Amino acid sequence: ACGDNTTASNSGSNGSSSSSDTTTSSSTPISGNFNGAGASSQQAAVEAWVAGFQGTNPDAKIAYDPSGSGAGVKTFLTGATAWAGSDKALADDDVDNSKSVCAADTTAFDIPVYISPIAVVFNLKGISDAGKHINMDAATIAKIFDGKITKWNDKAIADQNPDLKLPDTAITVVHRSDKSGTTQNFVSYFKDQAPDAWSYDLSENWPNSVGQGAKGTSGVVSTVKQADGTIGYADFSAAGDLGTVAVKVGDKYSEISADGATKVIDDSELDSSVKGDNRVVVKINHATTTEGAYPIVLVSYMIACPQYKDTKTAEFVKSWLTYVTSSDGQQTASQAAGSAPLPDSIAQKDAASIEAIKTK
Amino acid sequence: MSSQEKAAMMPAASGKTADKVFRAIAYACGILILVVLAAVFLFLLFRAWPLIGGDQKANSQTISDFTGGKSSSFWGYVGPLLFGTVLVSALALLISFFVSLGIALFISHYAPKKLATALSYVVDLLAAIPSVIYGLWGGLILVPAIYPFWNWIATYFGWIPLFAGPAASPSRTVATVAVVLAVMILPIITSLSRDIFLQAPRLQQEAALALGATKWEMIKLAVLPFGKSGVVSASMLGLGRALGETMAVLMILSPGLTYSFKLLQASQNQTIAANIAAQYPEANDLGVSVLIGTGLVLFLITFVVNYVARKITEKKVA
Amino acid sequence: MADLTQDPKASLEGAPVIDFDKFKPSRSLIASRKRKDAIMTVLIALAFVVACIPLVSVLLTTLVNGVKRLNLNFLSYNMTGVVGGNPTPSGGYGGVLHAIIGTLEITFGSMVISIPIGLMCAVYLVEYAHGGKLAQTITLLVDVMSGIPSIVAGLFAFSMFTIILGPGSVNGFAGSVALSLLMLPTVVKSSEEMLKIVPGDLREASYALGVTKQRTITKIVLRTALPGIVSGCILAIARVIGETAPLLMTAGYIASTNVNLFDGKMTTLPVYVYQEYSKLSANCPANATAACVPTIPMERSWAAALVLILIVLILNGIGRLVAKVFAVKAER
Amino acid sequence: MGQRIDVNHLNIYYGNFLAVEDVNIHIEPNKVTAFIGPSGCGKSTVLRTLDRMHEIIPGAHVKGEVLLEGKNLYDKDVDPVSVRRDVGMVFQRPNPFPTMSIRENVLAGVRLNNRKISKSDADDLVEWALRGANLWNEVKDRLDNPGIGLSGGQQQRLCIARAVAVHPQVLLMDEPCSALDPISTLAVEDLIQELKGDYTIVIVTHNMQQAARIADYTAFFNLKAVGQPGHLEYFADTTTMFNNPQNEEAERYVSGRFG
Amino acid sequence: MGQRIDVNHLNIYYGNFLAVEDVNIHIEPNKVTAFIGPSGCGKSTVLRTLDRMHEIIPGAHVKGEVLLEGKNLYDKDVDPVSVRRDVGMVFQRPNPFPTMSIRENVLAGVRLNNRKISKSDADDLVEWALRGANLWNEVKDRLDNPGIGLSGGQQQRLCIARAVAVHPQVLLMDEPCSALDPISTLAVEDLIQELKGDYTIVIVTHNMQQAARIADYTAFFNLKAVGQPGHLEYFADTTTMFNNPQNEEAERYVSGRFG
Ligand SMILES: Nc1ncnc2c1ncn2[C@@H]1O[C@H](COP(=O)(O)OP(=O)(O)OP(=O)(O)O)[C@@H](O)[C@H]1O
Ligand SMILES: Nc1ncnc2c1ncn2[C@@H]1O[C@H](COP(=O)(O)OP(=O)(O)OP(=O)(O)O)[C@@H](O)[C@H]1O
Ligand SMILES: [Mg+2]
Ligand SMILES: [Mg+2]
Ligand SMILES: O=P([O-])([O-])[O-]
Repeated sequence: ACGDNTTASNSGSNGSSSSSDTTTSSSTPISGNFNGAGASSQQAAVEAWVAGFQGTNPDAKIAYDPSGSGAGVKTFLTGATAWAGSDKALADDDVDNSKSVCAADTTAFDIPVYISPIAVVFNLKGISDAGKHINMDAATIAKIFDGKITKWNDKAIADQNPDLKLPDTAITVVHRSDKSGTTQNFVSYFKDQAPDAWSYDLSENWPNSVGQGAKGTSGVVSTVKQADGTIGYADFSAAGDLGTVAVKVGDKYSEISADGATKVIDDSELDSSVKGDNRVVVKINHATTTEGAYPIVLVSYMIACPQYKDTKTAEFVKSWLTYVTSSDGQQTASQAAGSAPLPDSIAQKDAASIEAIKTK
Repeated sequence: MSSQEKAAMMPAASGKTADKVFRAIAYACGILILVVLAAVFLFLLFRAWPLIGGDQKANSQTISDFTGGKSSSFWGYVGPLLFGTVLVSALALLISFFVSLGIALFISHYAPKKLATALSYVVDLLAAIPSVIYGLWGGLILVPAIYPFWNWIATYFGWIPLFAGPAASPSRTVATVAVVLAVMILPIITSLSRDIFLQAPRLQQEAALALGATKWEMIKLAVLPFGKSGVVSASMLGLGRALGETMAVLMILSPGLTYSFKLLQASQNQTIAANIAAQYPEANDLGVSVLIGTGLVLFLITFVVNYVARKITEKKVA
Repeated sequence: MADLTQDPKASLEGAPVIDFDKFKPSRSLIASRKRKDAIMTVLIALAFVVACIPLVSVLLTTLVNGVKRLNLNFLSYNMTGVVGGNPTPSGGYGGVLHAIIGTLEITFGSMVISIPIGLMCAVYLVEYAHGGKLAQTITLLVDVMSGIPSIVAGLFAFSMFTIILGPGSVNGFAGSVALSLLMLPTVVKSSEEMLKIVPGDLREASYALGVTKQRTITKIVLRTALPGIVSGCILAIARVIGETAPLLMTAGYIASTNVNLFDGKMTTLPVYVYQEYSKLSANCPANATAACVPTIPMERSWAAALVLILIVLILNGIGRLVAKVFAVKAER
Repeated sequence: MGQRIDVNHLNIYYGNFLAVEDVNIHIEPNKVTAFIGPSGCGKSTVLRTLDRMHEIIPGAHVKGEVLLEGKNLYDKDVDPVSVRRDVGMVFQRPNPFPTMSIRENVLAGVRLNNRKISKSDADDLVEWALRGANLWNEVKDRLDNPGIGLSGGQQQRLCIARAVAVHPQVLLMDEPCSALDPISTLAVEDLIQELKGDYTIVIVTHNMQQAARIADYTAFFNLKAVGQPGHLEYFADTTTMFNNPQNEEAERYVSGRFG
Repeated sequence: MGQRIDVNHLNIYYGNFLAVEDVNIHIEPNKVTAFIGPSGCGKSTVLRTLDRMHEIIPGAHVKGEVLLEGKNLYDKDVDPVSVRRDVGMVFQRPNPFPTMSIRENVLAGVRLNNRKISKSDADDLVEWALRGANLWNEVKDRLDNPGIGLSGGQQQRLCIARAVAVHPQVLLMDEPCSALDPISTLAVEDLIQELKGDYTIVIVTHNMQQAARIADYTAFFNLKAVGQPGHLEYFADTTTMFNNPQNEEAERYVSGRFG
């Protein structure tokens, strides 16, 4: 096709919605056009997965619109996409609504596919540019982000960082201005670990008007980069060469790492209260004390149906999710997006749910 | 001679039907303009309907979710947005107005002809630069570059409430956005004003000069009064553009939902257009209705602003 | 004839005696007027210089950042198979082919909608309506319409398509509809101006030859105004080709090339610029080769912005060329 | 081949404004009739009613009748478009179509009316019309050049050629020389003299010498005051008009006190 | 109180185009001098060099000298703004400032020179200038109405009042009556006759009767061909010019063969 970068010889790209291409009917390899939409956090990983998937299924054309989790779920519920990406689990009424999309009265389910540590990034002359970390516990971070701590040399910070010479710079908090799964996952850490310092309800919108808001992860990162004394939060892959905060876990401070994130999830339980079949929803255990675990994590899901009106789509989704959750797929994502591979425990649950997708 | 006569005398196709059809098409296209505007209003109203006719509890839930609990009524949400929209655009207009007039006069009355032609071309080109590019430039280049200036203002003019410090760093503030919007609407106002100044009657300009006026006095006597209504409508066009600008605001401003005039501080105001773009991707169905409701308000506001402006200029001309 | 006017002497009778020295400018006033003139000259020139700083900065920044990645590869590939900061098998880092195609198709779609309608509306206003009530209303509403925010146009197209075609209908054509709403007033206004300056003599000359009104309009009036109409349309296109927000809503984003305007998502250049800006940086794993460029998304963003500006420039050039070809041959 | 025109009790309006009142005039075939009079008296207005060009101005209308060889132009069943094909008109300022070549300009009346015409017929017609307009020798080598590339006088003659190419019976001219230099004026005046063999010619002029030079009959229009309707004050053959007018106003006017 | 003007070897250019060549003329104080000649011969151009209005057109410049009472207007140290204060100008089409009342129009020039004028001084001046321009009786009751509400002839006299209100020594007029009806024309002509007691007057006209009526001296400009520079062909007192010109071209022109 004109200008497609893949070596694959798929021709006449017409980017339509779910496949209606009937030239091949064998179950493997997959071919046709498939669409997904949703969380922008997954975008880099999806790009890698698409490339990896097409390695074995060169005739599958897959498009992902990183329009946002909410938009992704909305579009999925209209039936225009084969799957959705979302930074949070399905809401109960979304599960109900999905009956109209999924075949045979089944309801949609969500499985974790992408785990990424959320970095608390900062820009502070003499510290971040020297490649140093700052240690903080949950309450300190919460107070900073609530505007209670306003100077970098505040006692609360200094006490935890005896080795650092902290300047008397004002702290500028940078947070997301748009509705964001990253925000929700970030503040849920405060709710669990520092409930006294963080009184706000859990929401995807930033709750106070401290500091500055910026659109998207890119907005936060570029804002943090632009001035001295800033602190914000962003997907680890976007942190670049900014300084990152080491978070207190147990008695130690953990630096951010993909492994650390995997460890937290490994130590977390599933939320058994969720409605609907086949769903795998992680209740992140922010209180983990596992050595090296990094507790501020974003878990992002893919949403699919157990049965589709169209077999080809079902075949594709099954094969696609299988690849995505495989260790191969997780490795690819980790390379491309710096994400944390799914722990085996979750991968197995995912596999069970994927197995439930009917392809005949 | 007979052959010419033959040619000339040959009966012409009457073309009466063609005449009627053509007229009808033209008429229909004129009417279509009215239909389109009505359609814009109706479709928006229809999509925003759940706000009025829907479950009020769910509505206030959605809105308090948008505002982080600060407000649960639609007007409590739109109010600050509207305030921010008007504040930012009015500032942008204020900044660019005088500069635009200066450039327009420079092109029409001061620059040598060759330079003026070249400048006109550049101005027209700048008017076509997409707003994402201004957004990129504003967010990545201007924001860090302008901080020392705002800091200076906040230090020395901080006693004026408008410039109350400390200046936010980085300067993702209303002031910075206003500057970017001013740069964006500058070419529009300039190019329209220039056209009008160029049309100022030579006769009156010569009359002024012949009375012994200096060049500036001539401009004051014969050019500015002539161009007044045109300049007003050019400004309104610029204001309209600023009111509706989305991407540049979205990419630069640190938003807030307050009725605040602190231009140099972050998280004070937000505009309707940028708010729609920011919230739209993650909004659920009801959220989309709320956002479309705010869009409807924006539509009505721009409608009123333009309408009033046209009426004013119409009266002046008459 | 004397009775036609009053006796001149009589009119001067009773005229006040004037001491003109009173009105003579003082030396200092002359100097101050000169100073004021000079100051205004400086201020006006200064306004120009001040405005140049940001405008030049915008252009220069785009140019400097954009040329880095602007090459043939960038123009001839889309974004499929682009993973992180890694190069693609073709040796590039992805490109904008799909976005260029999308931009051209969507813009073309909006042209097809708004130019005929706008032109005929202008014909109605100038040739048929003669400033009646309806015409005044239309003129006013066209003016008002030129103030419609682009995001509202986007919401409108989105609402219309979801209401008429059902939810989830995102396609290039919805984008065209949104853009045509923004183009329409510019087309009407500029065509109207152009039709107005076609000298009335030409119409009269044509009528006097026994030509019907429709033929006079199509063959004389429109033909004579053509160069101006073309430049007006180019201006209208330039006005919408850089729209982002309404297209994010209506046409969406896709990494691969979609040539079907009526089905499926379509990326346009401004949306591409914004998407790449949103990515900000790409991940390069620790063991990546030197060919992995973590800053590639921003570089693509600037390059695409430059492409967009170039397209606007080319359009302008085409417009000028067309205007020249159809221009009225010699000065009157 | 010219046709006679009889104007009876013609009142001409612009909207509600009565511009010209009760005109009665009989225009002889194959003669030149000149309209003179002060500015605003309605010369052009009357002229334009003779081929129903008046009514293209919004709100403009007439009462009374204009007979072309006895047939009332303002009858209900008369199509104004066809009237204009029979009565040609030349305007004050030369107005060749700027997008057309000289040749296309001459053929405009034929082509715009969608008449099919073979190339050789067209060539003949162009030559005939341009010869008739005294322009052939000057432009025969550059028929494909744009019409507005010509000088003012040539342009005016081109417009005359364009008007005669549709073969009208009557030719109306509204101050055809007022925008021209003296030499071009003479060329056009000569042409008018020549054309009257074939056409009935009515010409408006503000130049009394010109009227005296070329017209067979002269009509003097006048108006009592600005804002009042104009009227036909005096109509006579040209010699009488300029040497021995039987009307005081006309005498004052032609004696050249104003101008 | 008028001043004399001597023009010596004046060549006038528009960019590189020499529009008028080698003009030498001596204009008497307190007399009316008329410029006549065919269109394009440079009458307006010469007139505009007399108060340095020529140079406001980009690229326009002159060579030679114009002496106002012996002082060269084109000397380096002369400020064109002050020249224009001393030499008033009235244009072909009336051009009152549209945003100003009648009163403000008259005062426009004075206000530039002197910002603090007492109301009574201003009132006197307005009355004096409007009486001088023969307009006082017609407008004295509506001085605060806009100037463009007047009729064409009144507007032209308003412009003359505006020009005389700054009390220039010389008054230049470029076809001041050509856009006016006969009655207004007479009013303006009478006014010119009267003004020459106070000013030196130079008037361009295309109307030879007018020149004959009002001028003391007449200058006939001519040009050999279009695109060639114009020149002063013949200068004489008006009686000679119209009755017994000693120049063949001038004779042909004033005998009214063209016009
Ligand atoms: N389009 C118009 N609308 C309204 N009134 C008009 C229009 N054209 C002419 N008139 C009026 O009709 C009257 C006659 O005008 P007309 O142009 O026929 O005079 P004219 O004798 O041709 O004058 P001129 O010598 O200046 O051409 C005038 O009072 C004029 O104001
Ligand atoms: N602004 C200008 N730029 C260039 N050439 C000009 C300009 N104005 C006049 N000319 C030229 O200068 C010459 C003299 O023109 P000018 O207007 O002085 O003639 P005129 O005698 O006043 O004619 P008219 O009787 O038509 O007013 C002409 O050849 C004309 O084309
Ligand atoms: Mg007339
Ligand atoms: Mg002149
Ligand atoms: O992926 P986000 O929800 O944080 O934009």
